[in-house]
Amino acid sequence: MDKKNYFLDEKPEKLTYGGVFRKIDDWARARSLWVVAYGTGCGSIELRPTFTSRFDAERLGMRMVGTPRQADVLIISGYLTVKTLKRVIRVYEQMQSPKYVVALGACPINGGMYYDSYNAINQLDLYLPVDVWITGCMPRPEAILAGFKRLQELIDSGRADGWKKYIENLDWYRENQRKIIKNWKMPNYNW
Amino acid sequence: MWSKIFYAFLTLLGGIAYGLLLGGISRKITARMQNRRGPTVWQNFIDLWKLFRKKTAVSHGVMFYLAPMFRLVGGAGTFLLVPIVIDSPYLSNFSFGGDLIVIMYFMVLGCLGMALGAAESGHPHAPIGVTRGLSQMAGYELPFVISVVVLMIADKTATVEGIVRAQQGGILHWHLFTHPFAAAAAFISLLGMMTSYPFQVVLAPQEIAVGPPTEYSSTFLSYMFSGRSVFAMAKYLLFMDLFLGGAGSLLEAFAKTFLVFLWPLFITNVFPRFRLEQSVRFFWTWPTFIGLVDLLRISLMR
Amino acid sequence: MVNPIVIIGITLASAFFIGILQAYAKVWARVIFILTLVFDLLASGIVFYGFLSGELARPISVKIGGFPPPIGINLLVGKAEAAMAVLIFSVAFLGAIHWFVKGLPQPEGKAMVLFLLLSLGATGITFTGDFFNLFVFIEITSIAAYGLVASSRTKGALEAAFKYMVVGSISSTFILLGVVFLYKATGSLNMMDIAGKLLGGISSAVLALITLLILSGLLVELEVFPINGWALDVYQGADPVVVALLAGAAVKAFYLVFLKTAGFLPLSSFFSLALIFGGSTYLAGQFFAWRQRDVRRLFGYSSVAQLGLLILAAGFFLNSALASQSRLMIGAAIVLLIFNHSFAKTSLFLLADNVKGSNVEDWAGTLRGNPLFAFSFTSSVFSIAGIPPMAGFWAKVLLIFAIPRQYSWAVALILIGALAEVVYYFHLYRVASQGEGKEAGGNLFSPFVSSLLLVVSVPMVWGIFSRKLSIPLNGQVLLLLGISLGIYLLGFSRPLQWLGSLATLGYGIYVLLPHFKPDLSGFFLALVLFGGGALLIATYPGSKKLPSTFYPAYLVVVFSMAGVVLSSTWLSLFVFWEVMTWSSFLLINMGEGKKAAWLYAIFSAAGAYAMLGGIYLLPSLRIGVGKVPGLLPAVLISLAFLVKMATAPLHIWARDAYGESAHQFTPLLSGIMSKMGVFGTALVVVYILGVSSNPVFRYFLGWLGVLTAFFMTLLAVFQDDLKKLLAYSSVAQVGYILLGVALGTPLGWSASLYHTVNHFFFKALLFVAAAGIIYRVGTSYLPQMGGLIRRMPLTFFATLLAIISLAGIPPLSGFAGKWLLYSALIEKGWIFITVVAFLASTLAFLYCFKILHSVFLGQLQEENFNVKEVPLTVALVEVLLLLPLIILGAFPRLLLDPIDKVLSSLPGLSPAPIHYGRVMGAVTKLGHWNALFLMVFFAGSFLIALVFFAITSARIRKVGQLDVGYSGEVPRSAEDLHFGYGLYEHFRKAVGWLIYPLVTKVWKGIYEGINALAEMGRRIYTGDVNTYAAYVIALSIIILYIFSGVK
Amino acid sequence: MAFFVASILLILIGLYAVLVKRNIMKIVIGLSLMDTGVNVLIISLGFIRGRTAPIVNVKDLLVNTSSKVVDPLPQALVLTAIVIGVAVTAVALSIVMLMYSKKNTLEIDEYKELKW
Amino acid sequence: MRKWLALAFLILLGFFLAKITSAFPFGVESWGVSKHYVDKGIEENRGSNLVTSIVVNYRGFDTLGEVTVLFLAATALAFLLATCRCRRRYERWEASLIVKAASETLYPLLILFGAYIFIHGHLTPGGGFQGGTVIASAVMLMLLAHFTFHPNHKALSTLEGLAGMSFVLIGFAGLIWGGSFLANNIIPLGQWNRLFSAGVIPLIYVAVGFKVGFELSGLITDMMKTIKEE
Repeated sequence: MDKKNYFLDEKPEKLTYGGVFRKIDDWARARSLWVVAYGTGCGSIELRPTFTSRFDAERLGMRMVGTPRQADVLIISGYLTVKTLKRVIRVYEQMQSPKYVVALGACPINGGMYYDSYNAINQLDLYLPVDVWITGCMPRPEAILAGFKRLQELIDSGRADGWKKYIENLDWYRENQRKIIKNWKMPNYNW
Repeated sequence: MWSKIFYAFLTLLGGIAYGLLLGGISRKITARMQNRRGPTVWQNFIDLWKLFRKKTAVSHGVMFYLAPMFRLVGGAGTFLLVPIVIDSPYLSNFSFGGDLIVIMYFMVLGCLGMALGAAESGHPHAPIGVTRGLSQMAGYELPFVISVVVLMIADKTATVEGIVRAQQGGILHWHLFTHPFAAAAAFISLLGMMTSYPFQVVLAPQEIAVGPPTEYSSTFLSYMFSGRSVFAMAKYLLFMDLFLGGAGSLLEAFAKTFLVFLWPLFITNVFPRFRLEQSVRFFWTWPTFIGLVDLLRISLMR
Repeated sequence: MVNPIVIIGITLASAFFIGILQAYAKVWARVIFILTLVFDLLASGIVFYGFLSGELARPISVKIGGFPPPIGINLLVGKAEAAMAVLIFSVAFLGAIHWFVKGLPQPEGKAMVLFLLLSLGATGITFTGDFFNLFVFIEITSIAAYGLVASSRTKGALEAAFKYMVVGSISSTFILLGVVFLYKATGSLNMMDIAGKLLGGISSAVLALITLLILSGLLVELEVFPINGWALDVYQGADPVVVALLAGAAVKAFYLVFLKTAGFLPLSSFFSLALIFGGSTYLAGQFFAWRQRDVRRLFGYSSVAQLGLLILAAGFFLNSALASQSRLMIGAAIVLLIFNHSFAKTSLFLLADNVKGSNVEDWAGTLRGNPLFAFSFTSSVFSIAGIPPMAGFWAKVLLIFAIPRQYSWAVALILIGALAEVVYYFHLYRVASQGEGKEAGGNLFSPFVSSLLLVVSVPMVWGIFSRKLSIPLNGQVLLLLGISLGIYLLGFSRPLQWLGSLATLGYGIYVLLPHFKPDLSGFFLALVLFGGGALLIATYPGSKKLPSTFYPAYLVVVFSMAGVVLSSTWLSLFVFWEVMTWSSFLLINMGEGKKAAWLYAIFSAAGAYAMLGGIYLLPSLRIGVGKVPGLLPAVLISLAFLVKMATAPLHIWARDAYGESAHQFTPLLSGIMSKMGVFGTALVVVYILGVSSNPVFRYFLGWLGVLTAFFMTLLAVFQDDLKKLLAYSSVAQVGYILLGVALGTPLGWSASLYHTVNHFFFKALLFVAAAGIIYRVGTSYLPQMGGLIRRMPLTFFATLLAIISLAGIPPLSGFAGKWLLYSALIEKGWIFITVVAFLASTLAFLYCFKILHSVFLGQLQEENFNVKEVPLTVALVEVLLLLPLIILGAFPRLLLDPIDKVLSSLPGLSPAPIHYGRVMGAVTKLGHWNALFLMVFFAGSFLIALVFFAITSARIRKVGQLDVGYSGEVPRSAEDLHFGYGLYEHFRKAVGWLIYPLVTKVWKGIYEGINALAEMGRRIYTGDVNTYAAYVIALSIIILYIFSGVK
Repeated sequence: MAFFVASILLILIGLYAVLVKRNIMKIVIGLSLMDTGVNVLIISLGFIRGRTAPIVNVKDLLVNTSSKVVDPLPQALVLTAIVIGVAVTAVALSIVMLMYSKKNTLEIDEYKELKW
Repeated sequence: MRKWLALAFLILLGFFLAKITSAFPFGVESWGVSKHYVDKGIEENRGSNLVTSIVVNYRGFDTLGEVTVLFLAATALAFLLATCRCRRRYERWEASLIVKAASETLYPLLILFGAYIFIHGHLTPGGGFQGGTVIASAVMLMLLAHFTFHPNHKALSTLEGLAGMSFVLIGFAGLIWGGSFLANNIIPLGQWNRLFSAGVIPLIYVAVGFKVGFELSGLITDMMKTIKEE
């Protein structure tokens, strides 16, 4: 049976970044960060206070959305296993550009306390372009808010361009991803 | 003619803007009630611009592609069919295009378009949301229709202008006061129309993402966004015209729509959520009975 | 001219001769046997022809022994007797042929003798003019029958013969006693002589008793309830050939004698006797058959019922208080009934001989692949059930219209019985026509010939009786119906049939062109012919799977609808109505429905018979304004139309009939045929009810309409089968139309008429599209479809527009109807109805979305990957039907103006009070609506938004169907992602109690209640000889007591 | 008069057998009795007191016959009726024989296969 | 219960029958058409036996039917018993010599007597039916007395058929030469109270006699011979 049109099997084209409205665009993007509500690790427990009354991330223009299609920010909240990585990649690729990745805690940076696990990955930016790293195990909501402030600054100044790098170096990223994900049972391009 | 169209376009933009602003205000008020600072009241404008200027988008097919346009045009059409300021050559917009019956059916066009687009996305949440929305619509339509019929029979007209005219001459001539039960029924059904709590299960962000527009992104979503805000404005205006005596000036319109806007807002923040069958049952009992009081009164008085 | 005595003499001689020959030359015995029958048939035919041609004006009286009548015995042969002889010998001939092919029972010579003598006895009964001679011939018939019945190789034959013999002996004892007493009382045995002596009527109680003694003996032979147990046993137990001869010929001879006896012995209480016994037998037979599972016994019940009807008719026929004109009509009805029943029953019993097994279930599939069998069975069943064009139909109509008004209860009784008949016959028909094709026996010559006789007689009967009843049937339509039947001859090639049908329809349009006038019938005629033509185009694909009767039946439906709308009298409307109903029944039966066609038949028949009753009550048959006493005729007549519209409590047939009829036919059924109900209701409202009078009834009709709309919409929401969903939707929409008609205001009517046409466009489009989809996908189960927009973009677009129109959303055409209707409702002030109507139309959005989503949107299922766009003809029709939706959406006046003309042609109505302004569009007292503006505005702003979007939008990638945000998972199959099952399950939790199948259960309860009563009732046939004999005695005592006046 | 009573009684006795007896043979006998009763009744209906048989074999009877003989017609009828009775009985007996040969019983309860 | 109900029915029926018969006083003169038979019978038929005149001529058609009924009964019986697997349940004993001898003696006499009766049917009481019955009783006697006695069935039925046909043919002769079926004017009527008188009446009665005789004989034979010996 012809399953061809189940998935799009076409490499995404490179995007240019600029235009007349660039300044306004960046300003607006920085102040309207929609976060995909997808907890990948233990750190997602810290996101709840961040977004509710106590720390109120909404005042920065952030909000949780339930679908990657509408989200701007992907938060990697803690350790990533190989199994999770696969899902994370798919979620990331389903988000619409411009999009940003924020990595929480030690685990995405170097594996953290799971550095020698057979299953946890040690270095996230081999697989996805990370715009902001927030250290700590786990980082407190204050730290997370600080991280988002940093992300806003980066966007405002046009330096948060992980999404562009990802498309440009897609082959490299894929190679790394495929190295660690042995059973690559998903479409080549999830866009 | 052309100037009328131009003015209508301006009014539309104003309507969208006011709708977005009201959305922002509602977010602010909600945040305040939850003891937060909340976003700025302009947050919706920022979001709209961001979405509008996103770099990429996905499409699932023709209907998916066209749906936001349906939504926007449906919303805008409804908005423009409702006179804002009565007797004003421009601010009554296109109300010559049809009476209340036309408006009530035109309202559906946008929803239908969006529902179809959402359904074509192939995401299971979309039809879930759509069917919930339609079911809820069947729920709130009953009290709403009762009150609308009451007004039409009482005023012997089906045009919005006629209904507004019937309410002139002081605050006590408003249908809110002359037909309190019908008004109560209609205002309860407004809660359902606005999908505010406790009738919010249609969108249910926590379970089915955001319901129908799950797969929509970027520019598509921005169209939907503006469509939704203008649609909300249309409903506020309609309620204003039907129950609050219409508006004699733009300022009055602002004020009265704001009043209408406040009603669901206050309800939404203090209630939990009904399940769908509960909400349909609710609409078909309490507001219906309340509305029936006036309906009976009208039919006996005739 | 043949002397009737020769017939009897030759037959007797050859019976004796066969008795000799059988021992020496069997073949010659057979030859003599057949030759005798042929001779008899010819001779009686010649006599009958003599009467027909007028050569013989008065009955022939043949003296025997050379003495004039009171002294000697004479034969008295009139027209009726001659006809009866022809009938007897033709049935005997057919039976004999069947017997020969099947194989005669051994020893065959004796069987032939008995057979010959049985038919001779029946003839003798008919011919004789002497009471004692009558007794002798009755005995000849009876003994031959005992022998033949007992000799049957079937189970229970002996037992049946014994019961027959015991009861028959008692009966003949009564007759003998009566005859002898009669001789003693009058001094004569000759019928004419006695009649002359009793000219002034029977006055003495003794003579009355004697007459009743003879009559009760004859009533036993006539299988009157409850003394017909023996007859049923015989029908069930004996050889079908014998039964055919008995039921088809012998009993009819007894009936003639009964008629003659009652005529010669004029008893004042005969009328009530005939009515009571005829009526009870008729009803009992018809209803007891419901529970009958043995087919032959079922036919037996039917025969008994027919005899009951004949006895009832005899009561009226002999009632001298009636006008001679109506007595003549009843006489004609009796002739037709006898003719019809004899050949039909012969055919049916002989067919039963071809089926292995005796239960109804054993007949399953016998009609499939056996065209001869199917033809014989269908025409026989249609004949007996009184379905046009068969003769039985005219029999019923004649009988009913001849009965004077003060006996309208008898009419009701006849109609109820006829309905009951439809119930069980069409149950059998349904079983036989569906299921696996099955070999039936090939011995079909005789049944075929006898049913052919029935069919061949049709034109003659129509010619005679439509004139007799002064029903001006539209000749052009009749001609077209004839041509339509001719399409059957092209059955070898489906494309040719298709083209031929198209040509015929074109010719029909050409012929009926002068009738396209701006009045109600012209309006509906245009709908019927053009609509039918358009839909005919789309029937082509898949028609190979249909039987070759499809196209003829289709055309007959179309042209009979033309006949309905062109009728100038109620009765001709009824005739065409019946033709339409039953031809559409055939079409529905071609689908794979289990019960659909049956239910349709029952409900349609109920409606039609109610209508007939209503027409009977009307003072004038003309369709026109007149004074109508009371509400009853209007209620009865509109019942038929309400059934066709499937209005609320009468709707339960509609789902399956629409859903399971042949896909090619459903568009016509929904789009046009249901509108015939609208047409009829319109006629009733205008001409019988009056648009401004009877407000309460019209209000009631309005509620019916709106409740239909509401509940059917709700049912549609939870329906998972595409065609059934559309069926409910269709019924609901017709409910709105009914509501408009019930309003009786110009605005309401223009809403209705507008919606009538518009509903045709979109619903026909939907059904055509559904047919195309089902043809391609192979299922009509919604959850198994989905995503077909990727394969059928055109169909999706067409369906989308149709749905928008259906939902009544501006700017497409559907809104106009809604707007007019609501304006009319508010103008009229039917507040509560308005509310429900609004709610119902809101609910309609639910199923509208369901159709679009489940079929076209969502995920394309794997099994539908290779589906193609619908066939070209279907697509063509889709486009054809699509255009009006858009055009009317912008310019509703294109339709509203003609409707205004139609309205001004109707008494009591005027053009709708709408005036058209340039800016405001259509303006009524209440509100306004500018269709063109909305269309332009919508289209314009949509285009602007689209262009703007296209310019400013982000870079759009078209992704695959499984590329959805799915929590990071990769969906494995389309099925996982498709939301098809239980689409409105949550809504069902809220309103499920509203769709509790109350009506279905009530109907079912009624059906089962009647079944239970029938079951209880038929227990009186205990199968015990003692009991049967006791019934006979008890009944004769009752007869003697009640009808003689002896205290 | 006694003939009338007797013949009616005969008919009724025959009928009683038909109505009550559970044995096929007895029912047939009942039918026969009934026939006989009818025949007697017919004959007695034709009887005229003090007349002779309608056989005109003496000169005396040749004139004014109708005042000297009984009514001959009932006798003629009875002749026919008797023969018919015989014929029916013969057929009945053959049916009974067949029935008996099939089921080996004459009880009527065994012959109720066809009902309802 | 059933009995009482039946009795009640019968009493009611008896009441009605009595009601009818009570209208016809017993033994009182009341002439109908038979007055014609009695008064004109001799003149028209020359047969002394008025009953015979009626049976064979005035109501000859009835008699034809009657003959047919008998024929029918015989045929039906033969037809039915042809398939009977009837068995004898008891032992049958050979008749004694006396019975055998007596029956053999009586047999021709009885046949002769029967013939006598039907030949004189128009003169004396009796006729074709009575004579035929006597003949049949002769056959029956033989059948009862002798196991081995077996009338020729084929011949019986042939003769019977021929007799029946001759009845019909006489009828047709009447139709052809006499103007009506069974008319009694095709041969001279003869003198009153003579053997050769009354036209076709004796001819028909002879035919009837043969027919009835052979018929009943055949009937009895059929019945007796169907029962298979164990």
